[in-house]
Amino acid sequence: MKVLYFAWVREKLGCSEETLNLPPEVRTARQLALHLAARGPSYANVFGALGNLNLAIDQEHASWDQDLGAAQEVAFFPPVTGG
Amino acid sequence: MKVLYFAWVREKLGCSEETLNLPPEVRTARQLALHLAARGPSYANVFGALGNLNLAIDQEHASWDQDLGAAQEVAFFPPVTGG
Amino acid sequence: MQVSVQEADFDSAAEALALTQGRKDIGAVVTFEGRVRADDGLSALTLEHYPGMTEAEIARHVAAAQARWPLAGVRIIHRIGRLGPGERIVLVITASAHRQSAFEAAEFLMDYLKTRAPFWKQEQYGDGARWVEARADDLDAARRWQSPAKR
Amino acid sequence: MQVSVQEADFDSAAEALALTQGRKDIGAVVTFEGRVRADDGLSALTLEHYPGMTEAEIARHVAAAQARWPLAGVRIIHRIGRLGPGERIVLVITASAHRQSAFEAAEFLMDYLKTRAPFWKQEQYGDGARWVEARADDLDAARRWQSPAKR
Repeated sequence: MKVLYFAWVREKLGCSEETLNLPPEVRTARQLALHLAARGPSYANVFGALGNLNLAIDQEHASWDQDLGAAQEVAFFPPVTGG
Repeated sequence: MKVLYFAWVREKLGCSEETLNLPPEVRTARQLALHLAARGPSYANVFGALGNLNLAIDQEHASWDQDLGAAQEVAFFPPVTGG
Repeated sequence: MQVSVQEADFDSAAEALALTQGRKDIGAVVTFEGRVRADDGLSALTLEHYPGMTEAEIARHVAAAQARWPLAGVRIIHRIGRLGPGERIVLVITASAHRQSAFEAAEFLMDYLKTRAPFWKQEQYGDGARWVEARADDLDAARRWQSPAKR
Repeated sequence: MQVSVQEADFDSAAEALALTQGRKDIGAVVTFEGRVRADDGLSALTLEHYPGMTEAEIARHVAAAQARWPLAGVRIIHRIGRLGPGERIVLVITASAHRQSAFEAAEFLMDYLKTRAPFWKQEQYGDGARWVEARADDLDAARRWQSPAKR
């Protein structure tokens, strides 16, 4: 699965995109965030609290308890500030 | 006093502007309309019913019972349709 | 110059540029252009107005808008005379720091132009002409600004 | 093309012309331009986005606007990259027979661009940079379109 990071999420992780092989018990976006939080201090810093993070599954806004299903691409980012 | 007519009021009267010397008993816009209605058939046709007429006194929207006071200019016209 | 009543066409982009050039406090520019529609085979529209009162009336509405919203600039042009289908009739530009003020002020000004500025439209068709009648929904639109702000 | 995400500046007048040229059923054209304000000594703004999702997300909002209002045309351009004070960020043009539809659709699209389209702004100042935080009043503005129409 491709995982993308934007804005300060990208900056804090020092990474804009990575490809992960997820264990089968990671089924929802929240479980993916928990899985990522365990990868190291910068991940723990970003994914330790999800209150100011948003996400998209296959390029559509999604909620934390949404099933990842056969998603190809998940993105994590702060609330959007365009316009 | 200068009296102005616009749109179909002007067309029906065949006149866009005239100067009138009003008798002293004509004090309000409604009294002016009644006075005008008595001037002939085309005036009676326009000023016989005031429901679809508007007016301005000295270039400000006014109501029929407003006092003419020392007005220099009164205008009669249909509801506006600009924009 | 904020308000013009003229026969000539206008250039909305040039007007917006003149209003905002060099300004770095403007975050939102709303431009409204009204145009002649060829509804029901209309061949032309002739706009008549009340010289003197028109400018004064519009200036009063501009002052009311400026008192109600923090506007960095306002520009209004209203054409008169004979206009064909597709031609521009009216321009309203509002500039402000934030979009809500610019949008609301532009709508307010259009609603008051429609219901208070002394213009009258006559429509020409193949077989004659008729004076346009005032619309109840324009009066409703203007009336909403008299109640307390909605947001 | 209805939606563009690009580094290059845009010409609002040329876009409005392309959208409306030859049309005689359009009575109202609303153009919204968002610009960079030099608040608090801001020296530049850098806009990042999510390629692919941005275009899809905006297209969903355009489709929602077209389902809700009778629109003759919609054009949206959003810039990305580094922009200085006074520069244009975003363009929304809506064209309709009547002004209410054009105004409401333009506001709707701006509210959704602000709160749903995946763009992120970083502000540069003399002494550093900071990511812009989302504003509660933008969320409130977007939320009003979820309740039944007000007028």
